[in-house]
Amino acid sequence: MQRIGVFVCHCGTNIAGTVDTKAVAEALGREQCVVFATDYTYMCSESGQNLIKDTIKNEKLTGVVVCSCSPRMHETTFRKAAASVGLNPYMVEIANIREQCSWIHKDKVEATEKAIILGRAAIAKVLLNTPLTAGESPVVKRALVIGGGIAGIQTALDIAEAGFEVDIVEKKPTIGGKMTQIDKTFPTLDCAACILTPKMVDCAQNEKIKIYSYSEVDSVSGFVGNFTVKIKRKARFVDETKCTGCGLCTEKCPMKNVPNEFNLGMDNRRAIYIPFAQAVPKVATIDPDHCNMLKNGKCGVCSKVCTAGAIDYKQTDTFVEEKYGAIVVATGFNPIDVSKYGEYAYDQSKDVITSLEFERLTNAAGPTSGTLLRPSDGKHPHTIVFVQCVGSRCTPERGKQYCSKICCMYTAKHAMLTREKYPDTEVYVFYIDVRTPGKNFDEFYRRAVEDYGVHYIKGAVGKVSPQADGTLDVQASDLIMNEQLHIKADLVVLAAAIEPDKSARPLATKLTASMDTNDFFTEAHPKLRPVESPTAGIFLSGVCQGPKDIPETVSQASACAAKVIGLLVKDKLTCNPCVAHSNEMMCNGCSQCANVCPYGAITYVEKEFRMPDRTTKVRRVASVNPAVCQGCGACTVTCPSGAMDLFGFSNNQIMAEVDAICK
Amino acid sequence: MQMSENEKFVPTIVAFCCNWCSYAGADLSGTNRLQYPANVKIIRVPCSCRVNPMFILRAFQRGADGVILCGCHPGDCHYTSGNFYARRRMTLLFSMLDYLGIERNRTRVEWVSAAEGAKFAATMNSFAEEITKLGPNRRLEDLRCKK
Amino acid sequence: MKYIAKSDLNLFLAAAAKAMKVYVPVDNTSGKADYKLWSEGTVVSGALHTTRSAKDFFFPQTENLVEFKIDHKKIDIIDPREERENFAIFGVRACDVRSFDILDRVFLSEPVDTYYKNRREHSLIISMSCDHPHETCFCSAFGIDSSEPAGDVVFTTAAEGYYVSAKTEKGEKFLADIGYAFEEKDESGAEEAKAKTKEIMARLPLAKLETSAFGAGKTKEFFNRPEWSELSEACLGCGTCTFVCPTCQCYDIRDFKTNTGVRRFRCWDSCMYSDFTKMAGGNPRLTQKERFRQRFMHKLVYYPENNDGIFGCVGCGRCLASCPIHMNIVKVMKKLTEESK
Amino acid sequence: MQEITVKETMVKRAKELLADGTVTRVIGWKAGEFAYDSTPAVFESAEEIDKDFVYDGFCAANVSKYLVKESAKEGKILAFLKPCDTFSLNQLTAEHRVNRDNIYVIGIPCEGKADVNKIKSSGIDGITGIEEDGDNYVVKTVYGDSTVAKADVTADRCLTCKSKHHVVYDELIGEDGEDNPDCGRFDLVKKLEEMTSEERFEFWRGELSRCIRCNACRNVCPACTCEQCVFDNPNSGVAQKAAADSFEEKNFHIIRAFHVAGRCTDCGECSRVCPEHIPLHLLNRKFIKDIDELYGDYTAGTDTESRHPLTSYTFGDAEPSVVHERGVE
Repeated sequence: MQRIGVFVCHCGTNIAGTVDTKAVAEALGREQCVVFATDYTYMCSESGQNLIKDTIKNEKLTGVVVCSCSPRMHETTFRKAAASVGLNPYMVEIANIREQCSWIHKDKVEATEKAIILGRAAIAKVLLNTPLTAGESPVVKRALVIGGGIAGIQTALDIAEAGFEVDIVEKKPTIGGKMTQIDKTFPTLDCAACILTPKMVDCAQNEKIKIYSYSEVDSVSGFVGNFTVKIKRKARFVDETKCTGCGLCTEKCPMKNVPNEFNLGMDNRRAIYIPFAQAVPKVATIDPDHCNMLKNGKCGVCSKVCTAGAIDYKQTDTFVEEKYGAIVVATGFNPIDVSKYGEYAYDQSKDVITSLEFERLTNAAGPTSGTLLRPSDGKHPHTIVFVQCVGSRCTPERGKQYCSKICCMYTAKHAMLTREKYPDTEVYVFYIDVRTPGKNFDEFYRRAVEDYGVHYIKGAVGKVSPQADGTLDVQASDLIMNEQLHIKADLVVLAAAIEPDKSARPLATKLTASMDTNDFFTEAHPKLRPVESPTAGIFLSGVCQGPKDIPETVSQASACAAKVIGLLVKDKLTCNPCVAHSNEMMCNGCSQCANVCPYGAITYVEKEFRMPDRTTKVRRVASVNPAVCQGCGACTVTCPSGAMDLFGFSNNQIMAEVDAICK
Repeated sequence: MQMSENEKFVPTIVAFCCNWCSYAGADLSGTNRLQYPANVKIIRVPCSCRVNPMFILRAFQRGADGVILCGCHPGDCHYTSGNFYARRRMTLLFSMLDYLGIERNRTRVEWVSAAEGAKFAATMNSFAEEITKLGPNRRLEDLRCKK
Repeated sequence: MKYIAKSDLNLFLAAAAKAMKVYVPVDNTSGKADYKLWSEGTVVSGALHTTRSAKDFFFPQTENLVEFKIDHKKIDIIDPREERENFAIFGVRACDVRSFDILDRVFLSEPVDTYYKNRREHSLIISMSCDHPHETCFCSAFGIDSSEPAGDVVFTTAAEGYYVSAKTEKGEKFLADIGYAFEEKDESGAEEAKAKTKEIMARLPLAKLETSAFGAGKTKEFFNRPEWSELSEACLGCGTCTFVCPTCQCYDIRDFKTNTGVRRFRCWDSCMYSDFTKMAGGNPRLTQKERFRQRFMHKLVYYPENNDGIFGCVGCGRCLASCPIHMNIVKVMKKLTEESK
Repeated sequence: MQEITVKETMVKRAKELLADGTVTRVIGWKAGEFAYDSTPAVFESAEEIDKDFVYDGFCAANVSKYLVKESAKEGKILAFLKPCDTFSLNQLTAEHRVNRDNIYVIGIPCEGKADVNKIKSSGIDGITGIEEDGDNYVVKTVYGDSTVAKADVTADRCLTCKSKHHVVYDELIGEDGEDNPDCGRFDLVKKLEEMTSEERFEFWRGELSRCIRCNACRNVCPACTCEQCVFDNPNSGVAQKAAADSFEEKNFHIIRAFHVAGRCTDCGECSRVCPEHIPLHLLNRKFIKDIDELYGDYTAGTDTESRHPLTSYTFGDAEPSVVHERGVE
């Protein structure tokens, strides 16, 4: 037989003003299993809590109901009080007779009546409560950062700074990401490499940070605080530990005509290469698709010239398995493929390029060593047309529905820099809107227009047609002048929309992290938890969560690091005990619950059961990982057999409340 | 259902509220002293997706005249997708009740955020009014549960 | 002999209805018949059977036994029984009339089931002979003559009307009380009708169904027969056969929590249900085979064993017509006696 | 005489597959007493097959549900599945309720099954035998013979058959059929939707009040394969053995339908087996119709991968208020 104690709070006059608390205590005192009921001015006060504690001890209470303010206010307070005298905190229930009774009703009779009913409901529920103990799981004090762009780098550095081990997994031979390919950064126009490469070097030198370049995440298991990740280290046929990065091999390699991805194929590299001068790690990599030695066993020049003896044609993919407490996703973005937009003639003319290609054309390390020359004939372009929103802000059929956010600003940058270096060049920018929210952004754009005389034209480019004389006829409409334009351009630059890296979707599946329809990772809460994935222990850094410019990316990267550090400093994680659990005897193993679980907390096991007739039967049953489950209850309703139930909000508890209320 | 002394019909109304948005919204309408009828009683659930159709039928069986489910606005669910599932389940359930000839207005779903205290009170007022108009639940009652 | 034209039937029922409530079979929307309270304008169904047998009148599917009123910590016990007034059931077929005897032997033997007794004593059975039996009928196998049903008052069906006779004092009194002016006709017509029915009965496909192999004392012989597995393999474990059966008498007792206390009621149970014999210590009948066997062993062996050799089946054929997978007592009997033939 | 030849092929293949050891058992139908009352049965030898195996216009039972039990046993079982049965099997496979590897499926053609109740309600009874004669059945009875057109006695569920296409099989007998989008299976649902709320209430009260809670509808349903049904589980809070109140009649059928919503393949077994002839499939079809209209056409069992509509969502789903806005009050 249970022994319930009921405590009715006056909250000064907040409750007592409209609710006859004495009457409530008396009425509830007559309920079954209630052995003690009283009212008091302030339940949450020191003495109020003592009253509860003493009664629990003296009356040997098995459950407590506090009729007071919202549980969102003092549930924890009263639970702590109960726990302090040895009553399981989850044997305490709150009846909200302030926010949801005394404060919203004027008639005292009515309000008192309602308070009694709310109290009954709480009693009915507490009678079905079961003592719950929050589970604990250890935290591996090591983080994994997937993606070595500026986002990943910043997050890794901040975590390492706090004294935790961090590993970076980067699928390219070097870290650095997109920012390495950018020439200058808006709105300050300082050189990207100059601000990025020091950070890359820091990563390499920080003994807390381990870089797995030219590697990919193969599989992920485990849960928050306790992930096991298998990392695939692709064979680069060069021993990282021996290679000094002298670069001799990359000069001697006879395979000269391999398109150089770093310069977006606008020049060539060798079959063995170091992506760029400041690469980290500065180690050569052999491109197996082009290396004659690997393809037909002929050549071997690089190994002959390598004094360090780092070349190893026999090298194969290897796998390392590491344990991590937290995983950061920083997979970044790519410009979309613009060749699908035939009207811009990207495939027809070398002089129609993307903005990223433009960056390379203006970069000292680029194919033209920084002088802006037309890819087709190497001449200086005198008229350049920039086209905005190529694939952004489109219908789903045509492209991306979202705004890529960075294009307006980098285009202003391109236009400005062009006019500065080559004043004799006419620059046109076709835009839908110019979006410049951000510190010093609009000023920057205004300078482009006012000081540098860039022609901003609100309108869309209808067609780009390559002409016999090598120029491009740009047909466009000026929406403000309301006229059709024909511009004889030498170069057309397309501000291609950006999209999440293709590796993100399969990665999300491995992490059981949710994604939106655009393949951007969804955050745990759009406003309040923007750098965490709903899947506990998975954090989001940079553009993988949504379009961002560099400053935003860096700030999010640091915010993300802060969250990771907050997790890693803990030795143990106490899990919310109000989680789902499945009754294996009733489970059908139908997988419906796993389908609706947003956290991937439900897995299935083939389990042997001893049947009543002494035979054994192997059945597929669901098992919930309490460390991952967040207790939403979606699974409990999806389960047709009712095998799935939720601690703290069980079917029977909720129905008991319903009964008590409808009585 | 209960009849007050002058035999004016006072419906019994059960409101299931998700802990993160609607229950907080209800608290806020309390903090702002926004009135709504005392015959509306709230049951706190972690998420709108925790509400099983059986709970709603149970409420009617036990004497409720109207049942309303409140959750976070679509897209704002604390658990990211819970209210999306709740939305489909309730749509189908309500449609079925209607199909069986049970007054469709006895059931409702509203999305109320933690900031919408006013909306919560307004919703409860309009719902209570609606149910009072409809009168006692006769078509989904269980005579054994009548006084 | 008393005679009434089919066209006058409603006049008789009207007269009867003055004396007591009269229940008659009435066609429902699904083309089947149920018993309904007769009132002016009610059309009596021509169907051979009602889907649910007449046992409902004495042993309803659910029935309140006692109620506990709980007021906070105070509990009152309330007996829901009220004295029942007399009522008549019209058009009961010979098989169903026999089923009442079978139920009586269970419910009226000590300790007497007062709920059942109460209803039984207030009832008047107006039976009706069959003139158009179905292929599923096999009452004759259990020595029932569908042309001569038992009952308080018997309606013998002829082409144009019914020959009416009272079989019991209760019946005599009833006919006298309602004072309906029947026509007078000589027996011959009745005898003709009976003969005709007997002749059809003999031609029914199940007329020759053999029961001699079964009965008291046959437990050992049949209990462990291998055929049970094959017979029961398709059984869905639903309760259809038991619930349409006029002689099945098993029930469960359950509590229902009302808003004011607890209502203890009984409701039909089925030995085909997996939880039928579930006890604290487990369940002795673990597979459908055992449950299935139980049902037929009860009808064909156990019941006769405890009731002077009378079988627990009346051959009404309801289960043959309604089993979802068409497994039934006839198939069971034939299978179990196949070899011995 | 198409059915006969089909039956012969079935018998032939069954024996061959037993002989070459592909399967150890065969599930099909076994002849009954009156030509219309065949029973699902498992055959283990050619002899048993010769003795009792039958396939005709009255073999209506959907045997897919038996495969839950049968496919868990040692050795492979041969299952003869009608088009509608294949949907059920797929759904069971999707939910891991059957072991597909233990099942050899032969898809068999179905021209629509006869409903003996239709024959009987046409005044014919005392049936001693039924013979096929082209488009007719010749019914022999103790009261003389009579002829009925097959079309007139085809089961209602077959008159609105959604598909004669087999969605899963290892081999087929005869030509595979096609989906029939214009089967008009929602016509009755529409009719009910067009009634007033009161009319609908009266209609369903009339139907559901006849329910005797025999659980035939649940136990025959290939989607109802729960280890323990909530209505049988004393701890579920909703357990009940009989409808002790009109509420429980509705409650049972609403929950039964809801639990299979999105998973019901519309095989129509529930209505076929109801001893009270309650049109239970109209409840399931209401859910199917709503799902099709609100979330896009979806037929459970079409494949074994896709998530059913109640375990998925889109941001722009209809709000529950659509229920209040549409139809007549």
